[in-house]
Amino acid sequence: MSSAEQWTHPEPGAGPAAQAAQPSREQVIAGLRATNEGGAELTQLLTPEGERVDSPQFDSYVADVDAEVLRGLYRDMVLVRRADRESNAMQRQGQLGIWVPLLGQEAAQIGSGRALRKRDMAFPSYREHGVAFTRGVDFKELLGIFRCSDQSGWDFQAHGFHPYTIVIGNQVLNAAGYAMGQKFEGKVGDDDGEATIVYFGDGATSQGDVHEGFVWAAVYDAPLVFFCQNNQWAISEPTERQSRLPLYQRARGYGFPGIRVDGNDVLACLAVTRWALDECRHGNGPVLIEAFTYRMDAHTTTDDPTRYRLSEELEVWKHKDPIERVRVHLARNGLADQDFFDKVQAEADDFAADLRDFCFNMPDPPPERIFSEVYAEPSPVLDAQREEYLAYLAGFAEAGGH
Amino acid sequence: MSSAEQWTHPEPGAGPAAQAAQPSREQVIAGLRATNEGGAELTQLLTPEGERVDSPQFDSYVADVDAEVLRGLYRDMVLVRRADRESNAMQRQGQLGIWVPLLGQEAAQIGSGRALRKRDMAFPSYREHGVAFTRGVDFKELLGIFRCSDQSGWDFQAHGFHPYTIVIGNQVLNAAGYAMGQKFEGKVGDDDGEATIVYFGDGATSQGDVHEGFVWAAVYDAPLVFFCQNNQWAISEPTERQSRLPLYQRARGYGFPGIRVDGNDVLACLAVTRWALDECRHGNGPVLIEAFTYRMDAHTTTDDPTRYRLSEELEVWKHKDPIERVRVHLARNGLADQDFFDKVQAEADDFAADLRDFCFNMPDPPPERIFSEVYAEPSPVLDAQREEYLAYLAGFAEAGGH
Amino acid sequence: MAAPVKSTVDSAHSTVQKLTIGKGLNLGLRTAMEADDKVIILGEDVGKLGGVFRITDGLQKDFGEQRVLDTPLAESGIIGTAVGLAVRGFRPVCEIQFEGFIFPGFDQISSQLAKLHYRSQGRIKMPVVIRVPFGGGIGAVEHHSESPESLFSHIPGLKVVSCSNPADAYWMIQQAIACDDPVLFFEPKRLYHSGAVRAEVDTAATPDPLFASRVVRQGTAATVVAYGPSVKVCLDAATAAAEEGTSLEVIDLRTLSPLDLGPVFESVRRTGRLIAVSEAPSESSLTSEIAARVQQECFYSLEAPVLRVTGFDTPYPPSKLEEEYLPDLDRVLHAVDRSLSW
Amino acid sequence: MAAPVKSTVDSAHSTVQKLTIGKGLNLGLRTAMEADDKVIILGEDVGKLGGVFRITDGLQKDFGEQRVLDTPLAESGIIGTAVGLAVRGFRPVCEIQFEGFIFPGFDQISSQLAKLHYRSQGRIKMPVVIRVPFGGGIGAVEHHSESPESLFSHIPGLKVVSCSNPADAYWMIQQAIACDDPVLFFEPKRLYHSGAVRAEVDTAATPDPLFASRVVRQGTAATVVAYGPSVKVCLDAATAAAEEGTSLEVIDLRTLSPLDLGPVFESVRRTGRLIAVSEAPSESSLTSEIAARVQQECFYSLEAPVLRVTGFDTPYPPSKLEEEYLPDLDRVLHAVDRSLSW
Ligand SMILES: Cc1ncc(C[n+]2csc(CCOP(=O)(O)OP(=O)(O)O)c2C)c(N)n1
Ligand SMILES: Cc1ncc(C[n+]2csc(CCOP(=O)(O)OP(=O)(O)O)c2C)c(N)n1
Ligand SMILES: [Mg+2]
Ligand SMILES: [Mg+2]
Repeated sequence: MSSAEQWTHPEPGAGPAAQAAQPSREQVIAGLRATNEGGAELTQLLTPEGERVDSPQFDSYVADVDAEVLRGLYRDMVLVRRADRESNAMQRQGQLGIWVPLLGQEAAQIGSGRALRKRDMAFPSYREHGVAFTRGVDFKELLGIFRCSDQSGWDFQAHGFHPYTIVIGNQVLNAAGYAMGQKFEGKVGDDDGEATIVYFGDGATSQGDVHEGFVWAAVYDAPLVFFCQNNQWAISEPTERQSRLPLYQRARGYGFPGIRVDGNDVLACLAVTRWALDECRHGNGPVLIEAFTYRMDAHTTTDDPTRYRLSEELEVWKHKDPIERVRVHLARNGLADQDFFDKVQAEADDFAADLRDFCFNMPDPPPERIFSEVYAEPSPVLDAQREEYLAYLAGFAEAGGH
Repeated sequence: MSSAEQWTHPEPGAGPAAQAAQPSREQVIAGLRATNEGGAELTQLLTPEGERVDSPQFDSYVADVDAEVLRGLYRDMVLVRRADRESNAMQRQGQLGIWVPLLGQEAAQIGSGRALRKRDMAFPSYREHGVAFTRGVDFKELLGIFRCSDQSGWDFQAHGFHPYTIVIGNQVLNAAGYAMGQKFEGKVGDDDGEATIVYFGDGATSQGDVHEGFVWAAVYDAPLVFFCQNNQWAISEPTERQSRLPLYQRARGYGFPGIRVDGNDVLACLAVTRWALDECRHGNGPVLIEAFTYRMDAHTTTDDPTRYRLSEELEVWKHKDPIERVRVHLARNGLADQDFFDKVQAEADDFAADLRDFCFNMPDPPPERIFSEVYAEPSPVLDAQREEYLAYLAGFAEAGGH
Repeated sequence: MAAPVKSTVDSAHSTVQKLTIGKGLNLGLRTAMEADDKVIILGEDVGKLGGVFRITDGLQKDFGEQRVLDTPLAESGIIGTAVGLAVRGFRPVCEIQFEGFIFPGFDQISSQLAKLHYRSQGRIKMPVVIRVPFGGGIGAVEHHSESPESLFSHIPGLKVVSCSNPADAYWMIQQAIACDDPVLFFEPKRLYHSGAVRAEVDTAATPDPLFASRVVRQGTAATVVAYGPSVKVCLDAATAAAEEGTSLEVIDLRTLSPLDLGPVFESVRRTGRLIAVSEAPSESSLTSEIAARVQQECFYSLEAPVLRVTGFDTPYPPSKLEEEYLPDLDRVLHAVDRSLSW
Repeated sequence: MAAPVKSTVDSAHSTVQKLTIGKGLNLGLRTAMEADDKVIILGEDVGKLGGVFRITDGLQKDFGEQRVLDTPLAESGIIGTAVGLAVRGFRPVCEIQFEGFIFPGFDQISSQLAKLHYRSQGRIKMPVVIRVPFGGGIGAVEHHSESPESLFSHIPGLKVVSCSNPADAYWMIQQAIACDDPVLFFEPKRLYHSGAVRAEVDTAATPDPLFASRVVRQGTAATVVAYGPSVKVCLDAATAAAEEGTSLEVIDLRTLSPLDLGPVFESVRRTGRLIAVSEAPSESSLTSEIAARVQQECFYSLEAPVLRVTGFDTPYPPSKLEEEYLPDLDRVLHAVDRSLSW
């Protein structure tokens, strides 16, 4: 375990802080919420303009990221954004009951997701479609949840990706327990150690469960990375309704490191998450990461953000787009040509078309699903209910239709 | 509201820290839990040896504490200790169902309680008999709870003292709501402002409710003093099972001041709590105080601490006794003579005898109490249940006894 | 107790408005806030957004941020601070965003809200209302369609009500706020904005008491009792049954705790048959309680056992299946048939 | 599923021991921990102290701090991390110190523990046991004497059981741990160390299945059904009734969810009368459910309505009054009389 004292006065993101602030554009919008508050404390490796900034602390964590890896991260982000937009559109067309957009959070999710190793475990909230993608979960498997034909489709163990959790904060404790299990099994302590990551939002930080997750993980030295995507909004409530201080500083009260990373910088997210996971693998967990990002779309398709936030805010954040900065970086530095960008775009279109096709042809579950898998071991009372209901349905069928 | 930045790197108890540590005695018990961990960060005005130490920060808050006031504090502590011991004894004699001793925590409770003004409100946990005393609650009124003939006897509004709360953490949120109400009513903002204080233990800090209380109070700038009596134990669990860091540092993550005070130093507790309340009155709340103290008796009369802690620990803490140091201070400095001490002792004995008398003659509540005050407005279903039951009882009475 | 709810007739304007349930609630809240400045609203997104269902629409704008609070995201915090505000003399109205999210607040509800009056021997009043949109039928994801009301009806010290139409929405919310006891107020979310139950509400009328059931359709062959969203299902069933010559009496429970079963007993003594309908799972539920009490009170009148039409004893299923899960007209009529042919 | 619980006969020693319920639980836990190193215990004070009731006495000493965890003080944390440990493949056994403190964990129980198997289509098993000392009669302060089991029996996805004697304590806790579903395990705290129910337990015997009710005394005049601490009350009542010539059949429910009412139906068909006994408040409770189902299944057999003897619908009173509040022999017999003279 790392010394508590070390984190009593943390100096997070020490390296690249100076360059991190990009005040010029932000200052255009005087009177708006301080979207640059991430500034001085923000760990950033790639500026919104696509410039690589050095980080003595974190460069080593992305030393292997060559042009190819970077192109891969770009592709990941383009694909999930495309799938996200397609899903959003399909909701509008009545194919999905609801959609929870990740727009704007691609870097936070791809960067952190790609930092994970196969045997690591991720506990998502409900917006982590990008993380799901990095865990090899087929995007199609997500759709059932939002089509409301299903509550979680994938094999959580094979993918190291827990089911989505909707009740705010619950998964943080579940992840703490899982990480304790990794530790109890002796899977922590060296380079090969296992780790767990748990995702939650800025709003979630107020929930008792998140606090208790902090307490447990700290007391049991659990190999757990708390990954808070601060997308500035909890539905209609800005972060100021949840906290006086930047959220990463919450860790100070518990005695483990907290760090704020530019959540729109995929490289920084990758680096910082790898570092944090590394701490956990070696038994120095937990770690809190606040990924400072922005929810560029509505909370969900049922939400109307024009009721509570100014469109200017969105305009400012567009300048910090997570995909654009990688694109510019790749292009300016000759790491990718137009052909590459075109190909990725084409691949994304195919990806979306395939998704669309799948969604439009998705069958509804049979009525028996209501009764199945309530328990692992039989419940006679429930079996009787099922039989009675199926007999009732059969009665209708005999009588010629329901 | 005080600036958040101010508390990002708090330097708690800056003044008297240097003198605070009294290493000589503690170091006797190598191998024991570090009972001196309060040391360097501890605000102390009166050493265990009864020496007054200066505090640039806090002296002004006890400038009015002359010999008479100090003798009063001494008397308060002696009386509540005597009543506590008497109650403990009465439990042994079967007069009380259970007793929750405050032994060792007299200074924390009297010091903080005496810092309150009449219109302030206190939310206790279940061990705050000393605070109750300072709020003018008759000690007798506490006994019903522990005799199990009652759940809370006093007039909470007249005394500014909420009912005891047993479910760990609950009262912290209730107090936050109350303090928000004080603010909403415009009772905060100057020297005459109102404030609320809430008591909880070291173990309680792990509960979600306590965290949420921190969040709410911070976000609404509530005039609330969080008074954590860290008596080193939550039943059998030492503070290390709850936190890596000293508990007062928890405040750092929320952006309000946290301070550790010597909980066995009644003067320091008075000063620090006055300061904290003052912050709240002026609208600079909330504030977290950790009173570093020790549970010198069992958790309750049903507990057996020999199962989980060494008696040496208790011996060490006896040297820090909260009453003894005031006694020594008064005596050495000629602020009280033997006659005074004798009188206080006699008064305490009378106090206890009176209590004893009262307790032994306490009537049991009538069966109707089961049904009374469940609701403020009538419930016909319950009324019917009451009638039926009373009729049933009457049937027995007619038949010649139950 | 606060002054009982009375209508204030404004002769210059018509007092009759056509309202949905959602609008009825909104207007009721507004009226209560105007009448008593100790009434405050707490919840997630209740301010600028007006709540995810817009029930508090416009209230923050008109009453300010200290009377309509966008709280931090934690239900124990919402309810726990409401308890403290009530101790201070406020009359908090909490909104829980969806019933599935009331559980983090369960402890504050059962340990403090329900018990403080009893514990303090009546010295501390708890005039707190917790508004809970509940029930299914909106095609939602998990935790957004449940019916947990039975849990609260099992907890002594709480009162529990549910409205099924715009007039009740308008009056009952005001009465709940005026009540000095904690009231769990269950709102049929799928009917919030439904035109099918939109109705004229006379704000100058004298409302029925809050804790009283109501016969909403008279009949002779069998009695059907329901509450909240199921009332409409049962009324529709009664209409369909009438076309086939079966006369059903329908009772809207309205108050779930304390139960007001007098009208049900009276009805069953006439019809001899009872079907209790609810979307909640059946085990240890309100419909169990109704059956238990009716079989005792009407033992010699019953010509068939009390039958129940409820959600199944499973978690709420993926909502593509909710039409199968929720009691519908067919299942109610099927139960009526079973009862009649017992 | 873990291997079903079987006895391991050790020929060298007698397999019969005289045990209290507390000792039975302790021994059952020990046996389960020896059999499967994925079984771990979590709770407040369960380590060195052995729990406030000493049910886990000696286990941390023998199995170490990674198998018997003194957790931080927060019930949502205990249950929420147990859920995660179960996802990882552990079989956590949580101790809630007193039933009144389970409520901070209610959300994790109802939202995750109860639903993860369903949500994941059976991919995630939740072999978690939550041990809950419950019931009154120990002269305690508030929150230490309640009976909240009905709440959990209303939540689909959970299984709920209660033991009433040392043999069941010993076997049922092992069976609950071996069960792949989450089990709420309610323990009659006032009987933990009671000599009155101490009994010989043969650890080589073959136990009854976990989810089955049991006729514990045969009789003819009326049936009495109970669980946990009330079983002894009912058995005592039956003894007293027998002295006056009334033959009562007593059934120990044992499994509260799923209910196994077969033996109750069968009995009621013979006796025509049923009294359901529980310390919990009656409204929307397990006894309501029993009454509801029995009136339906045994409609033509009942010669009197199902009667209930329960705690009142009030908060648990100051415990000086608990003898009045709790169902006792007299109240049970009074109900029997009422039933017989209906
Ligand atoms: C316990 C609980 N309360 C309320 C909700 C309703 N709700 C869903 S998302 C949300 C806001 C969450 O905000 P945040 O944590 O910032 O995550 P984001 O949606 O921005 O990713 C709310 C209030 C819920 N799902 N769970
Ligand atoms: C929610 C809840 N869980 C468990 C308990 C049982 N319990 C009573 S006191 C206690 C320990 C409290 O420790 P701490 O907060 O340090 O206060 P102290 O008793 O030391 O004053 C526990 C676990 C409780 N009362 N409430
Ligand atoms: Mg957010
Ligand atoms: Mg303590």
